[in-house]
Amino acid sequence: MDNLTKSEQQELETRLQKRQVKEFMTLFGGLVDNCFTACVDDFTSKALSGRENGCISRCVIKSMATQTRLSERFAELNQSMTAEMQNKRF
Amino acid sequence: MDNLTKSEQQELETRLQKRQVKEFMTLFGGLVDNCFTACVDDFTSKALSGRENGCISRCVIKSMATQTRLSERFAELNQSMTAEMQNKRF
Amino acid sequence: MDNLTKSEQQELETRLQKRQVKEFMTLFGGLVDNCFTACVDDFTSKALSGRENGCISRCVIKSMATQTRLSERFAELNQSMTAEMQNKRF
Amino acid sequence: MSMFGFGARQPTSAEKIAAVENELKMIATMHARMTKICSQKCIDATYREGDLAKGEAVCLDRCSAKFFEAHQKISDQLQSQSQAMAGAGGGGGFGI
Amino acid sequence: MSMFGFGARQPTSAEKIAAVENELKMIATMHARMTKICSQKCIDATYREGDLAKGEAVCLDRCSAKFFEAHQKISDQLQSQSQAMAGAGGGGGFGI
Amino acid sequence: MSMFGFGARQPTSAEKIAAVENELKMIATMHARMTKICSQKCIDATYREGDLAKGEAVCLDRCSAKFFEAHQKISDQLQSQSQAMAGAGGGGGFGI
Repeated sequence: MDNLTKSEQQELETRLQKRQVKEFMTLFGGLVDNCFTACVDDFTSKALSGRENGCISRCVIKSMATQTRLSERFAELNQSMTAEMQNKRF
Repeated sequence: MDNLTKSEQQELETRLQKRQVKEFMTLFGGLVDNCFTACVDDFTSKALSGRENGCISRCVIKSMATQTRLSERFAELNQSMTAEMQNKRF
Repeated sequence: MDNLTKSEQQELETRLQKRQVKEFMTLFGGLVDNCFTACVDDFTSKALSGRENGCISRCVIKSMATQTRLSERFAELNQSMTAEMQNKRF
Repeated sequence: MSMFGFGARQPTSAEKIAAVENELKMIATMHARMTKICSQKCIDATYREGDLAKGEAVCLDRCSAKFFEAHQKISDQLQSQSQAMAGAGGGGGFGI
Repeated sequence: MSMFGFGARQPTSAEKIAAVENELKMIATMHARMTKICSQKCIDATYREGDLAKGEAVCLDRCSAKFFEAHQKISDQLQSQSQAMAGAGGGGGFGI
Repeated sequence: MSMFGFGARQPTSAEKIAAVENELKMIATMHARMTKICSQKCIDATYREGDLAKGEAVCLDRCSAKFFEAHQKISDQLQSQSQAMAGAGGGGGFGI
């Protein structure tokens, strides 16, 4: 199934690029949601306070670090799971 | 990029109509979810009680008013943000 | 609107099969989310404990039973609603 | 452009298929939402038992009936509100 | 492949339409997220009243302004972080 | 129709691409779900610190390992249940 021709590979590449854009937008949107929900709770003003700005900034940094760490773990776990499944099959 | 030909505009129009239908369905679904979750908590009967019916009806009215107000604000904010970004660029 | 030609029916069939695969994946993903969230809360170890394993297993069984029961009810309710709406129309 | 769906012209194959697909999609979405909400409302999340308790099963039955009723009620309410606002306008509509 | 969107070549019709569609989609998504969050933050969920209370309405206005500010701020922060990491690289970017 | 994927006939280009795409999509979805859940389970949501605390980092590592184990376990359980119900039937299956 993985034996794609050149033109099939190109088509797949194009689709994966679209997917990456979409995934990035989802990640960005999730970050805004999460950090806004966690950090902003005072609606006596219409501008972000110093405290809220600081919280959002730390939230973004921490969330990126979380993403990075989990992506590393995910890649490792996914690889070892794939290897295990292939051992079962053959 | 925004210079579309006539046929491109038509194709875009068609797609936007599909999108609007989809967005309306999402909005409607969200309304049902939200108002049902907030108003219905008694499962000693299989028909909605008077209290639940009243709550759902008020929830729908209030949610529509919320939608309308936020859409107005969103349009204003989006416009001023777009204007600001164009000032930065040029 | 429901009068489809043979080739239209085939095309629809193909699409519905894709949809079923997608819905199954959503269901499976929701099960993992739900049962993991409900059953796993101890991160002093990197392997699932006996208690967690038992909880997950019961959660899967119970969730499947819930799915089945709700699908039966949904089919009944959907049928009687459709019948009611047709009575209104004609 | 027409207020009555596809208007006078014949719908294309793609449009006919999309219409059926959309209806099924809407039903599937409603089913998924109901399952999520009624599970949250009725199922004990400690999972000390793998079987559905009698009380849970009855709760699911009633929750699904109430969900359909609420769905229909909200659909009707939106429809009468939109008619009050828009005057005559038909076409779209909110019903399932 | 080029760092500047479609590069020297003319974008196809499909690409131009997709670009406009994507931008509108992003705006719609942001709108939906804002509506969800600001409703949760500002609206009393007991629904004892059907009208928006004055306090709720003011809260929605401020919440939406703060949401836009946070959105912009996070977009800028990601952009400067990704520039710090990637050096010169342009193209993609995080801005709305 | 065949129980073995595309059966005897050659899959078309579109089918081959869709199959690879679906597999990648599934992995991406699993990744997104894990990120969401493990963040909720492990990260202090007050954001008084911008750095990952040591305890949080270790929690993320263990949470991801447990998530994979649970994912596999649930997949196996569904597969054996569906086999018990359906008898022989192969093809689809629940594994990642």
